[in-house]
Amino acid sequence: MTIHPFIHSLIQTKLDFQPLLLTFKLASITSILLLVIALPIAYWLVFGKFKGRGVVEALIGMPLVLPPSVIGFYLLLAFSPSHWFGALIEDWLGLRLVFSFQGLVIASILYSLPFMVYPIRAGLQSLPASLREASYTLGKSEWQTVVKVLIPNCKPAILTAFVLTFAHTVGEFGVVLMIGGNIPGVTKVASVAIYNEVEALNYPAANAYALVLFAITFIILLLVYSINNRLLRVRQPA
Amino acid sequence: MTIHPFIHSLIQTKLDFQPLLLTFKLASITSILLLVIALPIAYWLVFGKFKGRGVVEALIGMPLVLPPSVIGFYLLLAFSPSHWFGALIEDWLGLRLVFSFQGLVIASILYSLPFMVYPIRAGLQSLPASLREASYTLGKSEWQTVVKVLIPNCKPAILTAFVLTFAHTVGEFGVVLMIGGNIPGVTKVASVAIYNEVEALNYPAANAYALVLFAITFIILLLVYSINNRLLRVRQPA
Amino acid sequence: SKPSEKIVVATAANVQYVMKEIQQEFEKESGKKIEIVVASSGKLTTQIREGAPFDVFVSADTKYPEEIFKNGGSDLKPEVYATGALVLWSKDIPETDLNPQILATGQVKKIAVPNPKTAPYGEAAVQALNALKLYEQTEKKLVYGESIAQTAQYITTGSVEAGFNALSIVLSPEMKGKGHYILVDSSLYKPIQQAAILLKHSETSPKKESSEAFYKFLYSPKAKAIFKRYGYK
Amino acid sequence: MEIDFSLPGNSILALTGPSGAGKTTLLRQIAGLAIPGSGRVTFGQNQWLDTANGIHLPAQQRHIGFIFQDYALFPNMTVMQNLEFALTRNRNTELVGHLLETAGLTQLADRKPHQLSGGQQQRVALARALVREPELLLMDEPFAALDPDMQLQLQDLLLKLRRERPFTVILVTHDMGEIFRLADQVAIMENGRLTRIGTPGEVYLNDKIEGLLVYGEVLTLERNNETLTIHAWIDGKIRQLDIPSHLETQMQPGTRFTLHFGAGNSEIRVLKT
Amino acid sequence: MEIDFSLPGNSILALTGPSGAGKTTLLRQIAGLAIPGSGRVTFGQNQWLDTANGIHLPAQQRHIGFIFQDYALFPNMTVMQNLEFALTRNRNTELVGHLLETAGLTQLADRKPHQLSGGQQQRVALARALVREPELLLMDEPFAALDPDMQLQLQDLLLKLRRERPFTVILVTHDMGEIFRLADQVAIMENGRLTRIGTPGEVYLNDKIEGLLVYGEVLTLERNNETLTIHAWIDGKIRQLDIPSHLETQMQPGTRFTLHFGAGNSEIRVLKT
Ligand SMILES: Nc1ncnc2c1ncn2[C@@H]1O[C@H](COP(=O)(O)OP(=O)(O)OP(=O)(O)O)[C@@H](O)[C@H]1O
Ligand SMILES: Nc1ncnc2c1ncn2[C@@H]1O[C@H](COP(=O)(O)OP(=O)(O)OP(=O)(O)O)[C@@H](O)[C@H]1O
Ligand SMILES: [Mg+2]
Ligand SMILES: [Mg+2]
Repeated sequence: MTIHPFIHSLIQTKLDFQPLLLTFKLASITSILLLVIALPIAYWLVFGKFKGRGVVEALIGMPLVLPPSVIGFYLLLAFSPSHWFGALIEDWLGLRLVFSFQGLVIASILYSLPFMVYPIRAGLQSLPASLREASYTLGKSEWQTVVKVLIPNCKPAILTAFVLTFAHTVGEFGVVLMIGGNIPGVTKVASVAIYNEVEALNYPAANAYALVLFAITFIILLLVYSINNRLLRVRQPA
Repeated sequence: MTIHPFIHSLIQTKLDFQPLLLTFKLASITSILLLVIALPIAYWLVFGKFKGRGVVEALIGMPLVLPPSVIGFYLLLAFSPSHWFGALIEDWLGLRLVFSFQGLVIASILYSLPFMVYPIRAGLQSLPASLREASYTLGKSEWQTVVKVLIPNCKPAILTAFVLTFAHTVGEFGVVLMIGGNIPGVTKVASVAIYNEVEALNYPAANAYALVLFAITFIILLLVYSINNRLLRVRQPA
Repeated sequence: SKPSEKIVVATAANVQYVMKEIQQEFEKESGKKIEIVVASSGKLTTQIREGAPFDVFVSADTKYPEEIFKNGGSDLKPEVYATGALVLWSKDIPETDLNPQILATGQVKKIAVPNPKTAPYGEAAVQALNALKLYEQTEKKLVYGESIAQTAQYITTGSVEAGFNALSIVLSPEMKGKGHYILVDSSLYKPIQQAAILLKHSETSPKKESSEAFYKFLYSPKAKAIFKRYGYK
Repeated sequence: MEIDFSLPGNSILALTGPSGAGKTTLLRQIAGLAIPGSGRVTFGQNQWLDTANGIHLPAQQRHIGFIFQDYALFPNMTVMQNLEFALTRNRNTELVGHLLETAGLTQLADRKPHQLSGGQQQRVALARALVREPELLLMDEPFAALDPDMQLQLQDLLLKLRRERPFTVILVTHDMGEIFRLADQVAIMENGRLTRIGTPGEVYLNDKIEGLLVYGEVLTLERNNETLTIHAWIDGKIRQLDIPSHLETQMQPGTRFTLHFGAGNSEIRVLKT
Repeated sequence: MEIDFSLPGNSILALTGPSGAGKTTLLRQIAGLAIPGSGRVTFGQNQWLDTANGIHLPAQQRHIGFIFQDYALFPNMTVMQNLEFALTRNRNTELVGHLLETAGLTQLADRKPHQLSGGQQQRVALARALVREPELLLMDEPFAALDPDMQLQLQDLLLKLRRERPFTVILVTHDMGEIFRLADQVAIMENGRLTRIGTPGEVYLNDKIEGLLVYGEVLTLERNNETLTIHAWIDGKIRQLDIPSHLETQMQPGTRFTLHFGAGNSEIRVLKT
């Protein structure tokens, strides 16, 4: 029996699973926190009364515009204890954001903000106004209306937002590399590990990492979409 | 009169505008082409009859999962003239995809695919089925229905998709750096220029580039969202 | 040993192959553990300035360590630990045909060099081309790799016909036997000096002593021999 | 819109008038879903809206029920959940079952709205609005998509519930039978104004028409033995009528005539042209 | 569902029955918007559906008009654009203006659907379905949200258009007046089956009645000395009729009846509810 050399080299590679675990931990925490943050922002963008919404809307998109490592650079400057912001956080919370997992989470949240906010905003915008009104006439508060009526009825949009954010955080490495400092077990996520292996010209290891990352995320997305398609089947009257 | 040193250094920096122009050219071409490509894909994902849609849906998300430079690496392998794919393209179209603007466009399209497809898919999914049916009973073809009815009625979703793609292409640099080769006027886009300046510890130049990129994109997004908000004001009966 | 007591060595990407061997040797000799963090010299410099928890910085040139020293990141001036050598490398052109002149011919459509702005080998490559009066003829063919590793990828994947690189890369186990190379005459470019710097530690730091030990080891004859095997002078 | 009216407590007002007159808008303003440029709305002792004094009680606090013209059922909830969502704490949970039963929805309790027919959706909307036991029920054509039996049944339900616990109803409708059957008061709205308001008898019976006159035009005439049969164009359609045989000469094709239903007898009168 | 019926060409069929009986579903199957498990649909010479032989003509090619229960207007287009969208090349563009005019929509031509009242939307849906001059018009409660005047006006429009160019109509309705005024045939659907089909007289009066049947609903009943006077909703108006006094017990408010114009005599018949 002959084995293709690519597969052979994959099998031979000893993978360090810590970066992979760290990646999915970071992606999960980021996506969940961001969902909590993005929902009120999106809601306010759609239903708020404030005039300057366009400005805020555009600002939210800004993290997309700069190369990740440059955002990482600016965040590094801001998070650093020699900057007032970093100093403040360190004084108040005893937390140093540079080269720490918490810092990665905050950076990922900032960086992925548009991925979460924009699709949810679009979803809320296309709900019929009467749903909200019906809930109000039933005496429900704005909060109950959002939680029980609006959010469940823009599931496809929220799902899209969540998937984009999750996958994007899995693949992100520019920001992470810059403010994380590539510290094993703390900030060395899979994407950075792959990057390192490629830089080290150690392709089999890079391939192996990429494959695992790919496979796990593929399975997650596949599950998500299969469930989604089952739940949200296009209405077909009997 | 004293000027803040940051502003002073900005003013003193002589900016090369070519990378900026190249960036917006790349982002525009990519976004427009991708819109054309993504619409049928999204349509098919929502209305198609094929069983394996979940798989395709998950696959489309995959470019998000790998670090850009790794995707760039795999694309480099595929595009290189010593690979059958690169050789084929070079033979047939006389086009070398590595280190060329065309190559960047193709890479950006692949890389940004999920940003365009997912939001449009969510938008189409939430349209009431009766709109499509009404158009059919009026004798309109599937094509006319898509163009005249479905697309105009999921504008918020399409706008979101377009903005995400555009901004993301502006900020993208991992893939571009890898397969572009940083050639001035051809593949040296603004994000790469900023990255280079940061690497060279030449912060004033990096800041200046970032600021210009930021400002232009901010204005574009602001315009887009202002127009959008005017057009798609939440329905408020008189 | 606990992670917090490990010496963290910030290593420029293009020295990482040698560093692995140096690490093994040092760990064997001293019994102390080393953690190697790899990134570009520019990134590492920025991070060090913002307080990254690194103990020693092994750079790919002299510019970045000096920058750190100037900013007060260390009490000791940086020192050169090795001098690199430039090679001309190609995947397909046989060694017998490989010489700088071929770059000007139609046989070579693209030439990869590391970005001369950030990578010392790129700077050296441009100097060499200028010295050979080939720069003007080849400028249009140049493509720039972000790092020495990326440039190596351009060459080994056949995306370019030829390119400049570091001897240490060509000799690394991962790249051995991939294509053909010749040494570029070292008189055509300024010596590619690579320096390291011992980063500041507080007097009470548990890692102060071991970091100093490692820093010293970098300049030991044992390390020199390893560097030599990888093509450094 | 210029509207000014008041309503005795616990009565039923039918709001009617041509399409686009502003009925839905008025209902929305009473509910607090739309805010008029200026005006006042008072319910019992409570000031709901007074633009002059900046008072504007949000819809949630008005304790109303509202049935939307497009039903506005929550697509994510089953029929049962739609009703349960409307329940306030400490409220009569038995009422939900009772309402489901009366509206003929028990079997459909686990369906989602998009799995229901139009009339079924309308019934859910009605039941949902009643769950909250509102003091004021605002209904926008609540029985329009229902068959006559179901209409009667639900109207009876409404009357029954009001007997058990009186509340006020404002109901938009185009159905005259409904107005006479349900309404204490009827208001006619035209072009954003209430042009008439009063009991159905006051509002409508002064305008009544005596008898029924139907216009027709003879198309063909045929004699079969004793009977005379015409085909005539009556009320937009071709109809076959048997007519008294002495009319043969008058009822030639092209003749216009009227049919008159009076006191037990129909008469045919030929129109002069 | 088990349905089997055929219809003479160019006639009007009213489809009625309780909420949830399957009327909308049947309409959708005829239109080609839903596909039954098995069955056949033929229109004139054309086979539209034959599941046994795998024939299934898409909705686009059936040359129908369809009025949805929820109107399904295109939110991105104005009223005018909604109608123009339905125009085929080489078609009568004047018809659009004519339809707008008759449906009372000329003033609203530049509005978007969400700026219209419920009844206005319904009229747009009707006009849009007629633009294409369909051979078969399928209507799901097309007049339900309209005031009586507008109902009469649009029913007249429908009849007028059919006079100019005959076409077949299947119409879902709950309005008995509409059935008697418009329908040649009426089909009652219950639980997915057609339980009865025939002329309105056959179906509702169990009588093969010829001639003119006018539908009414009693609003009030009054006895003055010998005479019995009713107010009834007949043909879109309130009318006062004197009726034979023996009908007193039967003609209570809410009773539905027909006036039959037969051989010189009018008859009142009470409908079973
Ligand atoms: N998507 C669906 N899934 C399951 N059942 C459905 C679905 N759509 C409709 N039904 C059911 O099919 C039956 C027939 O529905 P249909 O809409 O044809 O009724 P209808 O006669 O038009 O009633 P109405 O007069 O209330 O509009 C109803 O019992 C309804 O609940
Ligand atoms: N969002 C809007 N923008 C502008 N005009 C509107 C808007 N909504 C409704 N209108 C107009 O206001 C008027 C009153 O509408 P309303 O919905 O109150 O009518 P209605 O009496 O309920 O009619 P119907 O019986 O047809 O439902 C109509 O002429 C309508 O076109
Ligand atoms: Mg209305
Ligand atoms: Mg129906």
